[in-house]
Amino acid sequence: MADDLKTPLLDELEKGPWPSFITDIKSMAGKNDYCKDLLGQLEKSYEDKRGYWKHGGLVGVMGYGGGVIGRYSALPDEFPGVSHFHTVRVNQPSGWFYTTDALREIMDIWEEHGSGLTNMHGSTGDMVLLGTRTEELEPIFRALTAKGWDLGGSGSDLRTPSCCVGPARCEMACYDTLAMTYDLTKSYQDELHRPMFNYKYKIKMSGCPNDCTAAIARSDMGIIGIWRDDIKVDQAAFAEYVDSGMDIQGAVVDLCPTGCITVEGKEINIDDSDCVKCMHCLNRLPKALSPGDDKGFAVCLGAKAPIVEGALFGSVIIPFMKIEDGDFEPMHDLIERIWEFWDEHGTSRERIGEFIERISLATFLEGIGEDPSPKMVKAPRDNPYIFYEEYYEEEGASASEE
Amino acid sequence: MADDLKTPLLDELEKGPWPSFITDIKSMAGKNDYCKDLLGQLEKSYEDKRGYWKHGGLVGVMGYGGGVIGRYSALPDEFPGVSHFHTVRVNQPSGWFYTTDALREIMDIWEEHGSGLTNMHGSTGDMVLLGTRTEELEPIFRALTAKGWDLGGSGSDLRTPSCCVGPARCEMACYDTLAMTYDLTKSYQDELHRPMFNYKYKIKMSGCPNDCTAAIARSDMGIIGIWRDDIKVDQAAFAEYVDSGMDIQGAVVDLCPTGCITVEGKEINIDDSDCVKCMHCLNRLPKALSPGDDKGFAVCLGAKAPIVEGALFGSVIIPFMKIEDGDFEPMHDLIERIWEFWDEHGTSRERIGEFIERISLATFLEGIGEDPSPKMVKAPRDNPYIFYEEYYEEEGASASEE
Amino acid sequence: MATEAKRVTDIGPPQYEQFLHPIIKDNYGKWLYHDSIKPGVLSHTGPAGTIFTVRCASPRLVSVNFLRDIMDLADKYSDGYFRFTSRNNIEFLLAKEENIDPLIVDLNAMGTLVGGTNNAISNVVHTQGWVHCHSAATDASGLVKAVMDELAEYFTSEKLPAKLRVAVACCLNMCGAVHASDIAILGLHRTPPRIDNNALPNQCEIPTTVASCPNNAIRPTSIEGKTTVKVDEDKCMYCGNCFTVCPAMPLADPLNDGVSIWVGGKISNARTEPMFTKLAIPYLPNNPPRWPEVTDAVKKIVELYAANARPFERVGEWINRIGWEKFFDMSGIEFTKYHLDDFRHAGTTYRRSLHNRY
Amino acid sequence: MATEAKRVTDIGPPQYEQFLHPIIKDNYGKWLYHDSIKPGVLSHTGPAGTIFTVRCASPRLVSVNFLRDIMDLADKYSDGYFRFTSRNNIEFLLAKEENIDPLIVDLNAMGTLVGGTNNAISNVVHTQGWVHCHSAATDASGLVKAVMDELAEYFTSEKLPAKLRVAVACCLNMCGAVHASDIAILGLHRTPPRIDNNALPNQCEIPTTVASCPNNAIRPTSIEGKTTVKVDEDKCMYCGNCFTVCPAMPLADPLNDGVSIWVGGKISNARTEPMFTKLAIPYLPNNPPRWPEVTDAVKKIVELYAANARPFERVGEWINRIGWEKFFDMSGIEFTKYHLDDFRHAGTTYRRSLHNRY
Ligand code: SRM
Ligand code: SRM
Ligand code: SRM
Ligand code: SRM
Ligand code: SF4
Ligand code: SF4
Ligand code: SF4
Ligand code: SF4
Ligand code: SF4
Ligand code: SF4
Ligand code: SF4
Ligand code: SF4
Repeated sequence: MADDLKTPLLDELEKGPWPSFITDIKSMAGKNDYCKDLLGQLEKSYEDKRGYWKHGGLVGVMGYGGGVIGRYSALPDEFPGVSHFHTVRVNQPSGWFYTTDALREIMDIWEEHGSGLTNMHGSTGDMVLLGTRTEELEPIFRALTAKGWDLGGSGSDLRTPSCCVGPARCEMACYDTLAMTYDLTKSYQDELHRPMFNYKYKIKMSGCPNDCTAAIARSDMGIIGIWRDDIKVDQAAFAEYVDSGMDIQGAVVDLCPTGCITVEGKEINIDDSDCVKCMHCLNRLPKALSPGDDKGFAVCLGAKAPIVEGALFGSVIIPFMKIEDGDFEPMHDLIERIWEFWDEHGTSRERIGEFIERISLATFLEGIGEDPSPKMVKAPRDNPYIFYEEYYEEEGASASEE
Repeated sequence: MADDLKTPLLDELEKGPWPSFITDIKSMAGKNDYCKDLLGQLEKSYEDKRGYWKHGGLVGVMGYGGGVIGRYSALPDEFPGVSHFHTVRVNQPSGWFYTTDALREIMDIWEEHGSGLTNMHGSTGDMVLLGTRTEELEPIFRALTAKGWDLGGSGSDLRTPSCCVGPARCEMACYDTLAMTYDLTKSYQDELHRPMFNYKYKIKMSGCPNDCTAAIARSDMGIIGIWRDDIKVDQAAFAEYVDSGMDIQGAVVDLCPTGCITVEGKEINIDDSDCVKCMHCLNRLPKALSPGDDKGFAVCLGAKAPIVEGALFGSVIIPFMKIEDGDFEPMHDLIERIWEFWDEHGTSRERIGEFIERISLATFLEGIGEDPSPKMVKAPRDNPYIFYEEYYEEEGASASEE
Repeated sequence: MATEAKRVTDIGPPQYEQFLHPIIKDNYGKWLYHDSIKPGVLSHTGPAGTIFTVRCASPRLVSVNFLRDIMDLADKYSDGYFRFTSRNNIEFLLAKEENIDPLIVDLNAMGTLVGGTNNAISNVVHTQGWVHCHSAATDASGLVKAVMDELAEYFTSEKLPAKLRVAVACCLNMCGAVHASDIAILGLHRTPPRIDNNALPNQCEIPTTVASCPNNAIRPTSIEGKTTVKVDEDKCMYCGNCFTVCPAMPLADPLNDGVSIWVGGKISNARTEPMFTKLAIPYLPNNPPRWPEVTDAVKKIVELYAANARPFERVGEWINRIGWEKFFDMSGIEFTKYHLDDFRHAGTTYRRSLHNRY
Repeated sequence: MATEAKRVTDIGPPQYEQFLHPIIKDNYGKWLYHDSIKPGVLSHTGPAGTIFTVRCASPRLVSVNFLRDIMDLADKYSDGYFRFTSRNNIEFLLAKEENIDPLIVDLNAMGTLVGGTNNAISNVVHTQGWVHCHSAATDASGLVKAVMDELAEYFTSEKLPAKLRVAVACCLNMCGAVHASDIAILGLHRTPPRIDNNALPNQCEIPTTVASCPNNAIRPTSIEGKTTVKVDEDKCMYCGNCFTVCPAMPLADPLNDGVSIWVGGKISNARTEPMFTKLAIPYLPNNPPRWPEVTDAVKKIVELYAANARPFERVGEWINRIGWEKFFDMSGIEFTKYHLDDFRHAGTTYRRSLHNRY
């Protein structure tokens, strides 16, 4: 019961305008021991300035290698309610769209079988059900699948792909992020549920270079919308922005990174051959400007947090590609070429970004069968340490390849 | 004799508007065998597309370890005139200023004792006397010193320092590059002439950030003029530029990297707190703008060509310093702290730039006793791999340093 | 209980279309433009009409109680449709403009805030902390609460020069966005792992453990005949990667664990390319429950930025314009040797030009 | 012959003041401004008057004959005072403006050119080549002559958008400015060293030789009882550093040695920070005496730049503005796998954003 629970430190976190997770956990503390003892252990952490969780063990549901993070209290005698406190990662729907009907069903399952605490959502994108016992895992799984839900990823596998709201509520979307997310998740269920990669592999989809899912920073494979032709301009709508008194020069023209916008009177002109699709002018003038007609996406590989070799942003591997007539085959083909090559030549716990850096971009491109392009680099090499592969043989003057 | 010498390939290099080194060498080919056989061997190189020089041996003058580059023909029987073809590096005067009287004396010595060919000057800055025999080295040395000239550096020693024309003919000079060059060269004769460093150490002095000696790219220690206060403005002279019809906006204002220049009518205003001393506006408007009064220099360490770890530009180690009342002591003190630390902790054939990268800038600064400053970096670290040295002991709450 | 035969696997997530509001379905891929109505409220218009979005804050660590309250409001105001954002806010998708204000009143009554759009501080991307992770050097949810209480006004208004993204992570694994946020709060250990030589030989694979160290600080060794590892303490920078692969190498140290502050990262391609977050303050003590040193430091940076940046200039863009020397000057933050990079590409961070402000 | 006692050492260079023209001495450190009179001619003015500078080209590899001709002109026109520049041009320092034109006439008659100032191509910083160095993969002086014959009009005029600095080096040691020039021509070997196993054990120190390789391609080995080295040919990128420390590892290979072209480096801090030169053309054949493929390639780049860059935009600044994809498009130079960096900091060159031109 919450009554006999004293949490003077945590209580301090009930003050202030921001919604309080403590108040919320407390609202559950009367309902189950998970929450009561979580508060107790957390209060102790606040006192002692350290966590009291043990390293996770291998727990999960039958036939799956991922989707559950095992967690045990280091003080199970003191806080038996959290002696087991495993996380269940549930694969969210594309774009994190829900109906109340659907989510209520999950809440009911979770209240019955776990702490009733969640993360909506985890940083990778999953719905995170936070805190349950080993013996509850299989029942939860069965209840979820019965309602049409499945687990997400964990360990060295494909992680739950996620995407921005894209075409569902955004005029900037250059491809259907929700459909792509759904297709890839469905197509790679085995890779998602059964860790057999060198390390984790995250896919994030953003509909345009605003990158509202942080794909360039947080996904091994970022699929980011882009267009190749000219920005579409509605000059009448632009004139309205001018009439509204907006500081077009300061807020738009001066901030274009390539200086390719000029305004004459109430007319805007963009030198599209110089535009780097940064989005800034479209963001400021959404009624007047929109992405062109030749839309698709770029694929950036290798983003990750700093462990081990330092943080990386994704780097452009496919400068442009598009899905035509709903045919995801070319995308599957690309992904499989990448996985196959990484699988064969990568080492354990080596993210794909580290792998590419280790073997070099040129070797990687050769490995997956793609041609080099200046769009893949900031600039060509500045060191003269070139491995030439074509050379002349003693005999004649014709170049041969090793 | 030049008569019996057939050089059809080299002859092609006598055509065209640019002055021809071949014509010049030919003018000597009648005078000595060095030049005749040099042409012969070079013609053969042009035919065969390869050089015919052997790796240099250890040759030099008594008591000196540097200043001579030994060179032997790989085809001494065919081209005996260049069987020995050593280079003598003669320390040039500050700023490469000469009088005809002085240089004629050297020409006479060189014509007597060597090929009569020179490089005016070598890339490091020396006067290069190109091609002589081992037995001529000591006589050349004696003849040169008798006229007040001495050798430059080679091998793992201080190389001949060099400097831009600076205060001798440039209104941009922020310190006396010629005096500094002379002082350092005279002060470190031993280091210049007797290799005992880990590797070569080049010093170049430029009077301002235009860097007309390429100090930032080609010297282990670049001493580059800079000022700390405001750019001096002569508004009347500026008005004349405006009146002259010059495109001030396009050629000056728009090209300032920090956008800190504004022009109103015929008046120029510079927000000096934002100016990064790039020199562009001063270069364009030398009559109106000049460096401030608080002039001195920054010291940048570590520039080098790509061997072994890749090319480096120098990096700022001393953001600002000045010579006061002709007292070079502080500069000597700095140089000696640097050499001492590099000497103790650097490895063989490790340039100072590579050394700093290996041990880290923080360690280097500690080693030479300088404080870190944000002026030394483009940006602070972006990785969280910090070696903390202050930590709390079990007992109390006071920080202690290891 | 269901029989084995009925157990289904690998069904994947439910198809998303069933969760889309009819207006969204009709405008899908055909949206024309959006408008900002007020802080936290957007409208998106397409050929099939307009949908209104009301965005409210969520602590992310939420219970079924909280979510049911949210869902009650969704039923009341948005036909039962709602979504979560990539920064863990909640968005109600309204067909009727007149529902906006009553919904906001109810949300405020529930104890949450409406905002986070446009030039605001949005929700804080964060991690598990002492609530769930064994690796945590600090708490995450508590830090977020403490910091956002101070910054709430920047969530409910759009008065900043640009979007400002804050992230919190409880250890160097940085589960989230610390490496690319305008302001990031990063928990860190500051002393090397203590090795449990009894447990290690059973719990850990020696080669994996040795390989896990980014700085080659771990070497195999033998103690009383058992193979274990030792750590070269001069080389260890407390990253915790060894602990991830080897539970017998814990790093928690209440006295020395703490928090660092990072600034100037960004993700979008708008104007400038994505940027990594850079070190501002190497160490602040863990001072729960409200981490006053941390909230202070963050608030000062936000206010400095708010007062000095130009319109649409993100924190990193602002600092790049004024220069890091000025950022340290203006913020009063001390520049120390810890700010000088010493990892893999450290040399690429050295200032290799004369471009400096004096 | 002098006796031992009279041998002097360590006297250093002569004091420079004795070589300064009186006007220079009087204006020393007090110069007010300079003016450009015409290509190759500058004036500098200070309180003590004006000095006129006439700059002429020099092949740098010059004989006493050439220098004596120059000195005769210096005596005739500039009171015997003259200097060399950091790019090996010769500068006459004239007190009298009326001497400018006669001097130019005499210089032209001598076979040299006046120019190299302001927005011109100045002299080519270069190296020894087949004239003196054992390491050379190409000639230097010959390349310079061939290239500058093509570009002479850009030396004698100031019609380029900005200064354009060309450098030539005959091997990867890059004695000069190849790594930071607007356009650089770099001789290179393209096959691994051939090891002379007989000579090696005597001529080379094994540990130094092994350590010299930037790519760890060299390993000690033993052949017929003698310790020598072997080269992992897959790892060797022909840098020649092993040859520098070990003469028994020559790289010269007439069939494969050749020339590469690099663009976009700069040294000054004007406007932008110093930049490294980047690879444009990985390989062109050695085709003496006039290297037509090389002169062609360089001329095309110069002309493309001249036609497209904006005023005061250096080559690298121009390319950065238009983007490398456009540079390759416009120049018709093929972009290959060789352009992709694979050395130490290769990862920092990858395009880690969506900023691209399509
Ligand atoms: C739950 C979650 C944080 C959260 O509060 O949301 C999380 C939690 C953990 N992460 Fe993470 N990571 C989570 C998203 C991330 C992200 C962000 C993302 O995916 O966008 C990152 C940074 C991006 C990346 O992948 O690099 C991230 C980078 C890491 C790393 C460092 C990996 C690296 O290569 O640098 C580790 C360490 C590891 O893999 O061993 C890690 C490891 C962990 C472990 C499993 C701890 C461990 O040492 O094994 C954490 C379990 C905590 C717990 O007890 O529940 N987590 N982790 C996120 C997953 C929820 C979900 O499925 O939606
Ligand atoms: C003569 C000169 C080239 C010229 O034609 O002007 C020259 C010639 C040689 N250089 Fe150099 N270097 C010369 C200036 C440079 C410069 C430019 C500079 O000093 O501004 C550089 C690039 C900057 C730098 O120092 O990094 C330079 C970088 C090298 C390197 C590569 C060093 C590195 O760390 O990357 C080597 C190789 C070595 O040190 O073993 C080298 C080695 C050599 C050797 C000694 C060859 C060798 O393998 O030992 C060459 C002798 C050639 C000969 O036969 O005469 N030379 N060398 C220059 C010296 C003349 C003088 O004293 O004035
Ligand atoms: C709802 C959401 C997508 C989703 O699927 O959940 C979203 C939605 C929109 N984003 Fe975003 N962004 C969302 C996360 C992001 C992220 C990711 C993140 O923060 O982790 C970014 C990258 C942040 C960064 O750069 O560090 C992001 C960078 C942008 C930008 C670029 C801002 C800039 O100038 O740098 C824009 C354009 C703008 O606002 O001018 C943008 C614009 C928009 C627009 C206006 C797009 C549109 O036309 O509808 C949407 C409303 C913006 C608003 O809130 O002001 N969105 N947006 C995410 C809301 C998160 C939240 O709750 O606050
Ligand atoms: C004579 C010399 C110094 C010396 O001690 O020898 C010199 C002299 C002057 N330089 Fe320089 N520079 C000299 C080598 C350099 C170098 C070094 C190099 O080329 O190796 C550089 C760096 C080049 C680079 O960035 O790659 C250099 C970058 C500049 C600049 C910056 C140009 C830019 O916009 O990037 C200026 C300013 C300008 O011209 O606007 C400058 C300006 C000047 C001025 C105008 C300075 C003055 O007020 O007198 C002098 C005449 C310039 C001219 O020739 O147009 N000087 N100047 C050198 C002549 C070399 C030659 O024969 O051509
Ligand atoms: S990434 Fe682009 S398409 Fe997706 S929500 Fe953001 S602005 Fe819209
Ligand atoms: S998208 Fe960016 S680069 Fe392109 S025109 Fe607009 S502001 Fe300029
Ligand atoms: S570096 Fe500066 S001071 Fe020296 S010559 Fe060039 S412009 Fe003048
Ligand atoms: S020196 Fe450069 S940064 Fe300073 S005001 Fe002039 S142009 Fe701008
Ligand atoms: S950041 Fe570290 S402590 Fe926090 S959840 Fe991730 S792994 Fe755990
Ligand atoms: S904490 Fe990190 S640096 Fe220290 S020993 Fe472990 S893995 Fe190595
Ligand atoms: S660049 Fe190479 S070949 Fe040319 S002089 Fe220097 S060391 Fe010799
Ligand atoms: S040429 Fe260079 S890369 Fe090749 S073996 Fe020698 S040192 Fe190594």
